[in-house]
Amino acid sequence: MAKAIGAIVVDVERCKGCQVCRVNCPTMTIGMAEEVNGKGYHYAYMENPENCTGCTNCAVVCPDGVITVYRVKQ
Amino acid sequence: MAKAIGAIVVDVERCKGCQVCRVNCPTMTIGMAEEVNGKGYHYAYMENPENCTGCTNCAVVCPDGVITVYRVKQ
Amino acid sequence: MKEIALMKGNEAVAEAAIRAGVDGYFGYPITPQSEVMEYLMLQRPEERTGMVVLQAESEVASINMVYGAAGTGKKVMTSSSSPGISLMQEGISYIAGAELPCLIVNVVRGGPGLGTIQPSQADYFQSVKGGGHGDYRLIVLAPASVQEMADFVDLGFELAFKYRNPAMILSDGLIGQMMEKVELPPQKERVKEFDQSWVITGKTQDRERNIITSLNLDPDLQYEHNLKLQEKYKSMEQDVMFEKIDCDDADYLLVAYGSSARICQKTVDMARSKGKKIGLLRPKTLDPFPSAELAKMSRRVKAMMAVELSAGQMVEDVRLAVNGKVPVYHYGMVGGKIHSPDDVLSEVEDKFIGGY
Amino acid sequence: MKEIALMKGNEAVAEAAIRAGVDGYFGYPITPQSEVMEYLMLQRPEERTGMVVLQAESEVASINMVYGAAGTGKKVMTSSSSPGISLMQEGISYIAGAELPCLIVNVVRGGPGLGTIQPSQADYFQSVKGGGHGDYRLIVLAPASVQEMADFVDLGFELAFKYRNPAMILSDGLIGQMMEKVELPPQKERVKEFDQSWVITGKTQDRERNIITSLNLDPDLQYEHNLKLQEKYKSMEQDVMFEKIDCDDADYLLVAYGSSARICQKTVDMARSKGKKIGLLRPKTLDPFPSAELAKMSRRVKAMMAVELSAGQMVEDVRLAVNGKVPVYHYGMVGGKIHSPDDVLSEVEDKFIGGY
Amino acid sequence: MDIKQIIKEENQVYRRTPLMTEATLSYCPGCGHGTIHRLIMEVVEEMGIQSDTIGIAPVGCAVIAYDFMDIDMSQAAHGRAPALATGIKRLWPEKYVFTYQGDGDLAAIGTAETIHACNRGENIAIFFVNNGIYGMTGGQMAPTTLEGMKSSTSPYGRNSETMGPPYKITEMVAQLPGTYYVARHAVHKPGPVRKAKKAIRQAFENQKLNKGVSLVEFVSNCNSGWKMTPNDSNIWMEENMFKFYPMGDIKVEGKLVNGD
Amino acid sequence: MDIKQIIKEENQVYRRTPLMTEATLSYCPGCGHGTIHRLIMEVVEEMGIQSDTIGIAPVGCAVIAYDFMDIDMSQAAHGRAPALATGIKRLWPEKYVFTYQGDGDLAAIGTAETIHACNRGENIAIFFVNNGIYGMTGGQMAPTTLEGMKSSTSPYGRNSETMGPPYKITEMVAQLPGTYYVARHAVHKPGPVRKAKKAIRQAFENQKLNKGVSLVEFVSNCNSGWKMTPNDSNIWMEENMFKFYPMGDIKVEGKLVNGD
Amino acid sequence: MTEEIIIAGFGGQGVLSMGKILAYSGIMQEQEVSWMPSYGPEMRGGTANVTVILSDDRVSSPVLQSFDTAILLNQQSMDKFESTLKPGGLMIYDPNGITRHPKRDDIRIFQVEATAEAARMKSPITFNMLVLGAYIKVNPVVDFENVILGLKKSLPQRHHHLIPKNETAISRGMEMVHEAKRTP
Amino acid sequence: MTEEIIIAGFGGQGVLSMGKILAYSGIMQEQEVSWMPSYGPEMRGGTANVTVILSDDRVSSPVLQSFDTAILLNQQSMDKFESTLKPGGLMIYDPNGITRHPKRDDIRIFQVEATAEAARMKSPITFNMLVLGAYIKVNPVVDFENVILGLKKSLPQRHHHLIPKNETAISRGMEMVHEAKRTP
Ligand SMILES: Cc1ncc(C[n+]2csc(CCOP(=O)(O)OP(=O)(O)O)c2C)c(N)n1
Ligand SMILES: Cc1ncc(C[n+]2csc(CCOP(=O)(O)OP(=O)(O)O)c2C)c(N)n1
Ligand code: SF4
Ligand code: SF4
Ligand code: SF4
Ligand code: SF4
Repeated sequence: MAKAIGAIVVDVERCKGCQVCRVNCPTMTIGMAEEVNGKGYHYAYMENPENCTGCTNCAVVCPDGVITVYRVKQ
Repeated sequence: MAKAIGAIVVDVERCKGCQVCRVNCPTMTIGMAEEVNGKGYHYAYMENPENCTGCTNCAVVCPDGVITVYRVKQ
Repeated sequence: MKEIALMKGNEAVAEAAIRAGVDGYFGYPITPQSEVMEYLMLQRPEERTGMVVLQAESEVASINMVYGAAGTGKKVMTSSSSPGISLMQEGISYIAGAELPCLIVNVVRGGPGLGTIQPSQADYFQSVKGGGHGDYRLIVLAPASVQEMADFVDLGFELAFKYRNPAMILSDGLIGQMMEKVELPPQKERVKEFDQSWVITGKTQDRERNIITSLNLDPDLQYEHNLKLQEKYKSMEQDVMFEKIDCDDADYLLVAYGSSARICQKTVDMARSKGKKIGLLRPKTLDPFPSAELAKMSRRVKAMMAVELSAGQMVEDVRLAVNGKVPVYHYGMVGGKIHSPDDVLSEVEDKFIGGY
Repeated sequence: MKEIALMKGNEAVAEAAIRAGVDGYFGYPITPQSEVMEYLMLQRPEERTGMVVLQAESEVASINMVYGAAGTGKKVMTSSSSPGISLMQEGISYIAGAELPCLIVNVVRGGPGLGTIQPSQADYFQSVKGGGHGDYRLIVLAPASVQEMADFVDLGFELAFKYRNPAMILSDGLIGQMMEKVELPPQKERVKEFDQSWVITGKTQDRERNIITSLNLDPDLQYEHNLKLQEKYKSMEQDVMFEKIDCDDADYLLVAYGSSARICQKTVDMARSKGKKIGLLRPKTLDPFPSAELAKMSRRVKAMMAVELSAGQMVEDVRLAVNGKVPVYHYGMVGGKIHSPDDVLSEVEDKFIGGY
Repeated sequence: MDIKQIIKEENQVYRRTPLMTEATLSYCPGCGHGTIHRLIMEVVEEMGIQSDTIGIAPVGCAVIAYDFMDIDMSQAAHGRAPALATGIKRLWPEKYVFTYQGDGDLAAIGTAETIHACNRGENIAIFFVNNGIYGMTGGQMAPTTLEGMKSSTSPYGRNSETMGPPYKITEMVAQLPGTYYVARHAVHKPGPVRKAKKAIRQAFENQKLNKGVSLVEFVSNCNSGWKMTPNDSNIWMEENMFKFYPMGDIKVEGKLVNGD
Repeated sequence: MDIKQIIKEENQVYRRTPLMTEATLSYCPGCGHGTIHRLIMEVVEEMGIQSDTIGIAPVGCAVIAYDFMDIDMSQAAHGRAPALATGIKRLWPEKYVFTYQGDGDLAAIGTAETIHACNRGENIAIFFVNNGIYGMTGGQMAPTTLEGMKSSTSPYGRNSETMGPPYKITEMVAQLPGTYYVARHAVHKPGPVRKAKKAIRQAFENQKLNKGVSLVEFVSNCNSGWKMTPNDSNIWMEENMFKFYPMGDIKVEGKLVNGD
Repeated sequence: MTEEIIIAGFGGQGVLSMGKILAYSGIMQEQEVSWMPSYGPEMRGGTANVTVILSDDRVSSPVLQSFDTAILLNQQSMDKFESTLKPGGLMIYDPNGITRHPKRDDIRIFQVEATAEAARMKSPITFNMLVLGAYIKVNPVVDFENVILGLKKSLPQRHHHLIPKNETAISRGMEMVHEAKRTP
Repeated sequence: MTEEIIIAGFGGQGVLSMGKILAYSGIMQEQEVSWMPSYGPEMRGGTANVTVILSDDRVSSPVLQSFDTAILLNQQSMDKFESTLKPGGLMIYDPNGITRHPKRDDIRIFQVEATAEAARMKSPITFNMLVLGAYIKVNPVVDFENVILGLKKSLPQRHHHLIPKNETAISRGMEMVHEAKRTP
């Protein structure tokens, strides 16, 4: 099991649940929440946080720019 | 001296004296009249009628389509 | 048997066009009227009647496609909304100048500029005073229901051909987007015979060539041409159309067309139920305008109020008709907002107060 | 020292533009106003003042170049003639909606359509009632001499910036093509400082970003915006301008602008020399229109006559101003023909006959 | 031989086609517009299609082409001839429809209509007279004006830096799948005239195939705008215009002609 | 490692550029418009040119782009953005000026303005979002709609015979001497996004050289118009749109890139 | 008889088509009808509403400021339209997602738990039919049979297989609707 | 003093520039002036005319129906404008190419053989200056010196070397002009 060196923060209220980040995450970190946000969207979240490498792929493809990415330098 | 086998008729009143026919006649048949027509143009005429071969070159380039060409079949 | 449907105004225009035997529609998408072309495309009109429907590259192109095609004597039309209609002004002036029949549908939205897509009646001036250059006039029809959206297609063509003049249906987003019950007209055949006195379908031996043009380099000819146009415009007055609602005993008169007329109709009901003698005159033709009728009414009523979704456009024609005989007020909303029957009622009570 | 020149009206516009410190001219050739751009190009304005002059691919492009450039706070203008101005109607509506200052010169020719290139005043409605869509208004100036063609350039920009509204010089082929003595204004510096409250010159740290738009998807905002526009238009009335010639003791009044006013001036002289008390009111601004002054005059004169090179357009505004107080006649020529002072005189004698 | 014996009905080898009307052409002396008009009418005559031909006159010097061609015609708004032609041809697919347009008309204000009619592959003929200038309005710069060439709006010569370089719209539309035949010709000399006529014929014949637009460009003179005598303008044209606008077929039977 | 230890200011490797405003984007979920907006703003941020940048918003879904980009902007009339940009850039040659346009805007109604701005070589950047449809007005056919593709005005699929084939305006303007840089990109995956951003940067950098138009086309999705989920639309796009609109540089430093 | 109805909710809830079925039902019983939607891009992901009028006489204004019935399907709609009901008017709403319940005591208020029921039925698309059923139960302006006829008319042929399902949902809605308990 | 003049002839005869020089001459002596040409494509190879007004007061209408002076340089102009002269007015014309001479007896009529003289001088471009000379001789509304000043003003710098030649032509025209013999 991978050791997380990255993490994302999703601006939940701005997420539109389009899932573009999810399919573009190379480590399958992202899942969609069961619950909906204020606009009725199932928002993205780190389903498998341990996988995240902080590669920023999800953030750069997010059309709404709602993902912030962190990575620890090793 | 050439023997005329062709001839042209210029519709004098419609001729605009542009001289395009004159320079395109391969046999230098055409000259421009001293006199002017009703619109004030020095019209084209057969200056050297004996040269005309009836090749129609003058007529096809005349922008105002004022030349009729005749040629005797030999 | 009557054919009844529930349709949007825009769809009614499209269905009526097919049934009127229209030969060609050329248009470009714009809200709130894109349903016209969408409905047509869905109907495969080339199979239903052989009608041609083409999406042009712009409104400038569509009106000029109409201009070209109208010269052949066929029934052709376009539709658009305010900004698109502005782009057509040069073409419309040409078509009027060349005296060609055609139909232009304007489903007005709020302006100026890109504005809003909500309903408005602020293109009245453009339609009846000539948004294009020169002294021309259109035939302008103002439908107040989905039924009239359908009916005025045929009527528009009839008048357009009668006068060889472009006709316009001046509607708005409200009438275009709402659905109502509509009785559909029967299918007409597309016309196969053309009046060879003016159409360009190819010069045959038995006639002189025909020319469609709005140009006269000789100002004397252009002058004559304009005089002829003015006479024609005058003669169009015989086809003025309007509806009078509760006018017979009215002390006060509302004047409104299209969606505003619908709203005022309710205001009249409300006022009457309060015992106030209000009537409504609804022009169905804005050009020709029912000036004579208004002049007549001005001898009987105490005041008039023009109600329109604009800052005050038709009101000028009401004032010109009345010529100072009675006060003429204006009430209107601007920029895509719509007045409710209650809004109009309180304005009526405010302005016509002296009467009650 | 006064700088005097003999110039065509079109050239005067161009020279005045350079001297007014105009930053950009965008245009497309059309008779009878092509001299404007030709004169500019010949003057190498990029060397004289740094002014940019660009021949666009069409009138649609020119008005939109003006729209873009006007948003930066610079002084920009275009010129054209009737068909070209019709093509600009969408752009003009946008510019008005976005509240941008700019100058549009229309050297009117006879319409409708391609019409003729001879002078006409049949674009009055288009200019003052809005040829484009929506409830907007232009500032419309009507020069009656080559001097005013020059003077109104600067005046037009002054008013355009005062109200952040497009201004139009409504001239015609007669004023554009004739030469007269003109006193040229001194050279103004091109403006280097811009009102950062609205211009788009790049968002700096010390201010919020600026946005130029005519769009409000929210109808409430568009409503507010329109109300604001209407208030602005009302406030423009303070800048109404007109000239009164022989009005003090006049029994009858001619109302005419631009070239028609010049013609009427001679008619007044001719009538006066026959002992007839005719006066002339010449609007210099058509929008705002001198309605208040006409209303005032209507209490004193016996009748009025609007004289214009059209089938009757400005006459409606005269009638609206007078509101039935006195008869208002119309006399005009259509389609590019020009009435002579004698023509007007005989019409005056015919219509005002009761008075003499 | 005596001239009187030559000038006889039976010896006539060339006469103006009766499809040109009696009206005197409004063009300046030596202007190529007249020749192009006549060639089009000769083709219509030879094909016997007068009763099925509809022409569109532009805004430009040829604005009253309908006064000279004895066929049904419509005048168009500036630049919009391809839109008019589209409207007509769509409703009358069996007719021959052509536009006649100048360079200002076709390549400036009418760019969108030209390109989209070509892209849609309207089954029409476009005759495009490129004289490098706006003739009608008094010699202003056109999109096709050569670099350095003087006009009334480029009085010091066209400066490509500020005014853009000349625009070869013909080569551009040839790239579109909707064009079937694209060629460039001239009418200043007998040889070119004869070739130009063949191209016009081709453009009409192609309409029977229903395969898209046929566009023939004519590089022509505008002696008034260029301020030259007709013959000087033709020489200048050969030496300058032809270099930038080379003669010949550009696309034939829907295929681009490569090389030269 | 504990997430809390990762999520710290100093470890931040990606955040939305502050040049994107706080306003929620008006685009549908998964629409590429948002990504393209953000990339443009990232470039403006990185180049530090906010105070010298002027953008033009089109008529189309991006009509209120000015609500999202924290720069001075003007909204344009439909199709006329290149004309507005010309007007601005001519008067402010030292500023960075860009247009943002959809395919209906740029390649239908705006064809003439696009081509002539490109031909004149205006020193501007044009960002062209090709989603094969009119998004804003409800999914009508665009000039770029693929053959057979359904839209609300081609409900049975685009028929090239009657509606014309899809129009590759980008390749066309690349032929004009006035374009300096022309490229086609996409933003549906991280790799393409990074390339697309480089192209945007290039387009801005080029304005320093004063050598003409830089046009970057983005082939993008319109899941609402196409009636697909965002990810399905991206797959459909790769499989269909990219075939007809291939990715990559088309013209670099004023020279056409040949081959593929 | 004239019945003036506003139906409002989220874009995806089938508000417009519910209004359309209602209008068609009116036509089936020879009434005059009008259906006036909110339209435009502000609807994208936002709210949608439609005014439906059923009348025995010609319909005058399609634009209204006050209504006989309000069918409200989210909080925004509740906030916007509660006050527009005429005194004595009828409100029907789905309590799902509603945090601020109606306050007026001069109207009749009914609830239908359509969201929950649609989820239970695993058929989210029948949501609006549940609501429609609730309405025609409380106010039978249109007969059940005419609603079914209206439904048929408004569905394209290829969707006619869905009619039984919708019919069931309408009936279910008629059963479920109940007067709202007043919170004092 | 107000002098209203029509000058008319062929396009190439320098009608417009003659009018312009006249107008400039008026300015040189502090007068108000107007110059109103016919314009447009109908001029191509056709006729041209210009109305010039010189006045001590503001010029009112630039468009006139009758004139104090008519300078007519071809037959068409003669046909068109003879009748527009005010009684007592002045006509100057070049008899070259004129087949129908003026008939009116309530005006003063002068001739100047300018075409012939210009040909003699081998200087066709001075044609209009000969005519101008004739006019200012018969009606000295503008002084000779002011005409020369006007000429300078209206010619671009690069053509100033032509001024002496033009001056000579004006003087020659002044000498040549003579009253027309009436044909009874
Ligand atoms: C909308 C509009 N803009 C401008 C004009 C003026 N105009 C008439 S002809 C013309 C250009 C003619 O040039 P071209 O098309 O090259 O034809 P040519 O005269 O050279 O044969 C222009 C700009 C017009 N009539 N309408
Ligand atoms: C003159 C004019 N015509 C039509 C419209 C309507 N309209 C708005 S956006 C649009 C097309 C949008 O499509 P596109 O440019 O491809 O951008 P997208 O919405 O797909 O991003 C149209 C036709 C308009 N506003 N103005
Ligand atoms: S080419 Fe024709 S018009 Fe020209 S000179 Fe010869 S005959 Fe006359
Ligand atoms: S027919 Fe031939 S030879 Fe005779 S004049 Fe004409 S060009 Fe010359
Ligand atoms: S202006 Fe030029 S194009 Fe026009 S007729 Fe004269 S020479 Fe021909
Ligand atoms: S309609 Fe299409 S282009 Fe517009 S925002 Fe939605 S997905 Fe994007």
